This record gives sequence, structure tokens and C-alpha cells, in this order.
Amino acid sequence: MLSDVLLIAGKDLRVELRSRIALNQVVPFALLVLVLFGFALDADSSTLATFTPGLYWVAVVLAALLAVHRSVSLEDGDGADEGLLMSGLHPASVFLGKAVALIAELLLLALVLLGGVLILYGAPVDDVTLLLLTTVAAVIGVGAAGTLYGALLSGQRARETILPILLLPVLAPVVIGASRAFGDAMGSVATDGWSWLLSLTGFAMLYLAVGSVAHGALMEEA
Amino acid sequence: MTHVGYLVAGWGSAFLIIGIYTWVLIQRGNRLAKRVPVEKQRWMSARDEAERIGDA
Amino acid sequence: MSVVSLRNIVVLLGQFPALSGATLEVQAGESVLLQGPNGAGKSTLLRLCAGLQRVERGDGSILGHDLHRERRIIRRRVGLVGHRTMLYDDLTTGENLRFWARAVRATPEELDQAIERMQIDRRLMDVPTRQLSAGQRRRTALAVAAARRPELWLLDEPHAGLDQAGRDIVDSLITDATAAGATVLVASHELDRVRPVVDRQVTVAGGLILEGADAV
Amino acid sequence: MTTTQEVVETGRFDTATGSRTTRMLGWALIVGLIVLLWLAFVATDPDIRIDAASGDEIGQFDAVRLIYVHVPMAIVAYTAFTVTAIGSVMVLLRRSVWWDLVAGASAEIGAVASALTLITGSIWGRPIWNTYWRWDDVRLMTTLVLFMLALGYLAVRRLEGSAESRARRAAIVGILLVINSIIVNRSVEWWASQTLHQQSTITDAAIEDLTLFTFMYAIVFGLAGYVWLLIKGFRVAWLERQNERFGLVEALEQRRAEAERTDAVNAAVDTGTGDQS
Repeated sequence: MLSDVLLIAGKDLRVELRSRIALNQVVPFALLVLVLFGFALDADSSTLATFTPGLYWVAVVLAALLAVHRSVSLEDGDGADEGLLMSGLHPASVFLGKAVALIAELLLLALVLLGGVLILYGAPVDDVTLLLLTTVAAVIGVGAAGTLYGALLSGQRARETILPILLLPVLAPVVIGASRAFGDAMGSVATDGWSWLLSLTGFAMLYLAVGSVAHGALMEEA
Repeated sequence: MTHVGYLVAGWGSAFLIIGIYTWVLIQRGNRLAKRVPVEKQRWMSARDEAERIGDA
Repeated sequence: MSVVSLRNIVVLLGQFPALSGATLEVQAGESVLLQGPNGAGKSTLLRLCAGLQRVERGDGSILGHDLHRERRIIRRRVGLVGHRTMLYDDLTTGENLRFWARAVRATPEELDQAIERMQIDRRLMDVPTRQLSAGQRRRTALAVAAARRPELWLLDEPHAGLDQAGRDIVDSLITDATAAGATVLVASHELDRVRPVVDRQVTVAGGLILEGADAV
Repeated sequence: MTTTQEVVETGRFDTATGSRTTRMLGWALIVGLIVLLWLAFVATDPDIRIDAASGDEIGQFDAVRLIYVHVPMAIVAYTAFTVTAIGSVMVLLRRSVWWDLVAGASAEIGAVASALTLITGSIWGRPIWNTYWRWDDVRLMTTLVLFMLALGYLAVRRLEGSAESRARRAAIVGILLVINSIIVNRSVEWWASQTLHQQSTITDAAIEDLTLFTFMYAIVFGLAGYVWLLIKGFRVAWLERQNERFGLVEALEQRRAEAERTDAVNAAVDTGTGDQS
């Protein structure tokens, strides 16, 4: 089971390493979003610092949409999705493997962006542990939900347009929770960031579980 | 009566939207019913529930 | 034992009945050529036998497993080589082969034998799959299928794109598979080439199986 | 239950999705609507109270009459999505076509009702809260996200694929619809610790007897309207499904006829007069 998960994750990451889509397109896109927020919200750095948590997570979620799309589309190249169906790998392994690869990519993206907001927006950091743990928990949630809803749309021509409609409302609680926890960690909001971190962890666990169970039904042929 | 404008807007939008939805639904039904044989239109009979997805 | 057993199978692609009541019995160790015009339903028939198509009407079993309820098991036990090679364009040939071999639980030795069998040039191992020619891709796909040692081979125009040597390999693959007790269904337009290596041929047309004459 | 055969023979029902049940319910709804409008606009008094301290008139005045449409819509929306979730579970457990169609029809009504909940709520909020929209209100936010989730669900129902795979995908999204809205509700509640919403309008002691009755009546009326729309929606969905399958026999015959032509060609091949390979 674990080796199957790693096999799929390794395959996805290797494809990413070869094509460099996430690194060369998704990360720059997310950074551009940050820069545009800066333009839109005026150069007043105190405003930017206040809104950093929210802007940061909106940028992450937008970029995650692209990453999810890429994660799904690399399966429908030359019938590879059918190959996986015929391989006899357990659907839960395939789901977890794809989720692990996506989460790894998103984690890299989130860390680059974190550096971006710290430099560009000049956001202060009070609690590094909370900041990093929140990032990990939220990214796992986004990656798991993204893989699940991505699998739902595999092989669909209208995928690009339906994915945001489906995924963004689902990710709304992650944006709320992660922004609050970041707010606490950056000292801009008086809230208990650790309890938000706990709820983000719950969200991530829930979607990993639901995805593992549901993926078998979604992988079935159209 | 106070707030007449709000009342008209609120109740009016409810009537309008539900009205349009109902009308579209009935039109769709009428159009489809002409193309489906009558014996397939046994409304809510017990047999419908027995059908499973994938049955012929 | 009947490896392929189909009775009045109807398969719909959208609204279109690709198979309109196909009936076919194939015994273990038999090799059968499916011939017929384009759009006759040959590919759909092979995909059906691979457990990739939902059956609209009719009954059937593949390797003793029911086509309605046990398609997951069927998929694991057959080797399908179709128009789509199921390879990742961004990976190299070697990476593709190793990934799929591990996914289908083939040992490295089985994979090596399969590569040998298909005579895949070892120098191609580090070349991205997207740069391969159609014939090289086909050989790679055949090697993946061979590595899993399927009990039922489903070959959809296996000669397409292959050179003379590749075609000979496919022919010997069919004879060797049946000699080893496996069953082969092969759809092809290369009748003169395939007829000598199969036990019998059937004609597929209009989504039906028209039983043909026994092989010459 | 009237069969369609009888309907056609007697010509008693003019619409294709109509039956005795829907027809009678429909007339009851029209009468009920007139009663509702009379109750809501004529019989009940506006909400005017006298502030004990200043002696000023306070309350919602006539804007309270918007509640008679807003709250039933909210209850219909939540009922509809609950039915969708139940239907989705039944689809996954029993592969039931019937429940798949019910779930889809119910979600459509739920989307309409939740949109109207938001619209009427905003219109009511403007004079009462002095704003169309409150970001810190749990019910507003939950309903909004629920509406967007419902749009996603309806989009999934229209994806390509066989009826079976569409039903399965929709069922998974339908179950997640409820899970997600619970998560959203919890997180917004936590996020916005305060709410402007009247905690419970119904149990408010100041509410008059007739107002309370009108309120209850409006909810029952809304649910009856939901049932009528659900029956209609189910029948339309059923017709759509039948329409997809209709013509299969004909299509099969056409398809099989191709085989005979090929047979003739084959005979020619065997006698060496032609080659089609």
C-alpha cells in the first residue's frame, strides 16, 4: 500500500521534474498575483501587512487550481488513466499518491510565496512554528480536496471552467482558517491561531479519508 | 404601509424567479413528453424504484 | 474452459450502439482474429473484454469473471494493447517501463524479458517517450503488456506503425502466447499476415460477431 | 394514481408531466397563495412596538412582511439539499435511478430557493440592518456558500459520460455538498463570533398570534410548493432519461443492418471477386 502510494507520487513528481510546469508557470503566476495585489491595494505597506494573511491564501488557492488541473491532465495524455485502471493498483493508493505529489508541489509553492509576502509586503512574524504548521495543514487540505475534485472531472472537456466553480467554495473554510491562523502568527489579528490550526488539520484528514474512499468510484470508466 | 419598495422587490423577485423556473420546467416536460412513448410515463409507479442504474 | 464468453452484448458509446448484440465464445489457448471494416466494433469488443466498457445489455464473463460485477478483477488479468499506448509523454522509455512494471506487479526480470522480447533498443531507455516514433511507442506498450504475463491478450491492430522486424515479433508473440496456454484476441486488417498464426477468424460487423470460417 | 394511459384516453390532463396528484396540489397551491397574500399583507399588522424609555415607535414596521417569504425559502432550500444528500446516499448504496433523479430535481429547487433566500434576505436587511450584506453573519455566509456548492453540484450533473457514471459522480458531490456546508457553517460561526440575525424569530415572545400563524402557514405553503416542484422536476428528469434511451431499439436495428451489408461484401471476398481489407 505505502509503496504503491510512493510509486504514484514518485511518478507524478518525476513528470513534474521533467516538464517543470509547476515551477516555471504556477509559481510565477502566484507571485504575479501577489504583485497585482500590491498594485491594487496601493503602496501603503501597513495596509499590505494587515491584509497579508488573506492575500497570501487567496494567491495560494488560485495557484492551487492550476496545479490541480495539471495533476489531472497528466493522466489523460495517451490513455494513462486507463492504464492505471487496468494496473490493479488500489484506487485509494492512486488517490493518496496523486495527493502526496500535489501536496509536495503546493508546499514548495507555499514556501516560495511565504518568502514573497515577507519581503514584498513586509509582514512581521511572531510565531514561526504556527506559521509553518498552518501552511502544512492547509496545503494538505487543499491538495486532498483538489485531488478529489480533480479526479471527479478527469477526462471532461469542460474541466478548466468547472474546476474553480466546484473547488473554490469547498476551499472557502481553508482560506478562512488559514488566514486566521496566519493573522495570529503575524500578530495582526487577536485570535487563537492554534485552534484554527486544529480545524485545518481536521479538514485535511477528512478530505484524505473521503478521497481514499471515493476515488474508486470516480476512477471507473465514463 | 412602509417599505413598499422593499416589499415589492422582495415578493416580486420571489414570484418572478419561481415563476420562470416553473414555466421552464413545464415547457421542458411538454417538449420531452412528445418524444417519449406514453408507456414510459407511468408516474412514480413502484416499478420505477426497482430499476437500478445500468439496467436495460 | 471458456475464457471469453459473451451473450448478446450491447455496448453504448453515448447513444450509439457500438456493439449491438455480440455473442462470442473463445476457449482457453485459442487465438482468434477479429476482422471487419472500420467502425465495426472491433476496438469496443476488445475494450469490453478488458473490462473497460460498461455492458448495457446481455451477459458475459471473461476468465470466468462476470462482466457486470467483476470488471476490476478482469482488468488485472488481461493485457490490452490498443490505439492508446498508456505511456506518459514526459517520462523516458525506461521510466515508463519501470513504472508500469511495478504498477502491474511484474518483477524486474519479467520486465527485462519483455524488453528483450520486443527487442527495444536499450539506447532508447533514456529518451523521453514523446520523442519516440509510433512504432517504438507500440513496442514499449507491448513490452508493458508482456511484462504482466496476461492470461488473455487483447491486441488492437498490433502491427500498426511497426517495421518488418516488429511485425514478426508480434506474430511470434501470438503463437508463443497460445503455446504457453494463454488466449489471444487480435483485431487486424493485416489478414494475410495474421491468418496463418491464429486458430480461427471471426468477422465483426455492425456491432455483431459473424462467425467466420476456421483459419486456413 | 392515474396512469398516463388514462390521461391520454380521457384527455383530462393537459400537461405532459401532470397527473391527478399534481393537478390537485397545483390548485390547492393557487388557492393557498391567495390566502398567503391575504394573511401577509392584509390580515397581519406591521411590527410596531412602543419603546418603553423614549415612547418612540420601534420595530420592523411593514418590512416584517418580507419575513413571510424569506424564511420559508430558507427552509425549502435546506429541506431540498437534505433530500439531495439522502438521494445521493441511496444512489451509492442501492444504485437507485429513482433517487438519482430525485436528488437532481431537489438540488435544482434548492438552488432556486437558496438564491431567493439570499435575495429576499438582502432586501429585508437593507431597511432593518441598514445594509444589504453582512460578512459576519453565519447564516448569510453559509447560505451563500451552499448556493455556490449547489451550482457546482448541478454542473457535475451535466458532465459527459454514461448515466451510471454521471449518477455516481453527482452522488459523491451531493454528499460532500452537505459535509461542506456544515464545515462552512462551523468555520464562519467561529470566524464571525457575532451575528445580527434574530436568533429565533418564531419563539419571540412579542410575536402576535396571527403573525405566528401566518409564519407557520407560509412555511407549510413553501414546503407544499417544494413537493409540487419536486414531483414535476422528477418527471422532467425521468422524461429526459427515457428520451436518452428512446430510439435504442431503432439504433440497434440500424446498427445490425450494417452487418448484413458487410456479410455480402465478405461473400464477395471469399469468392475472390473483391478485396475490402
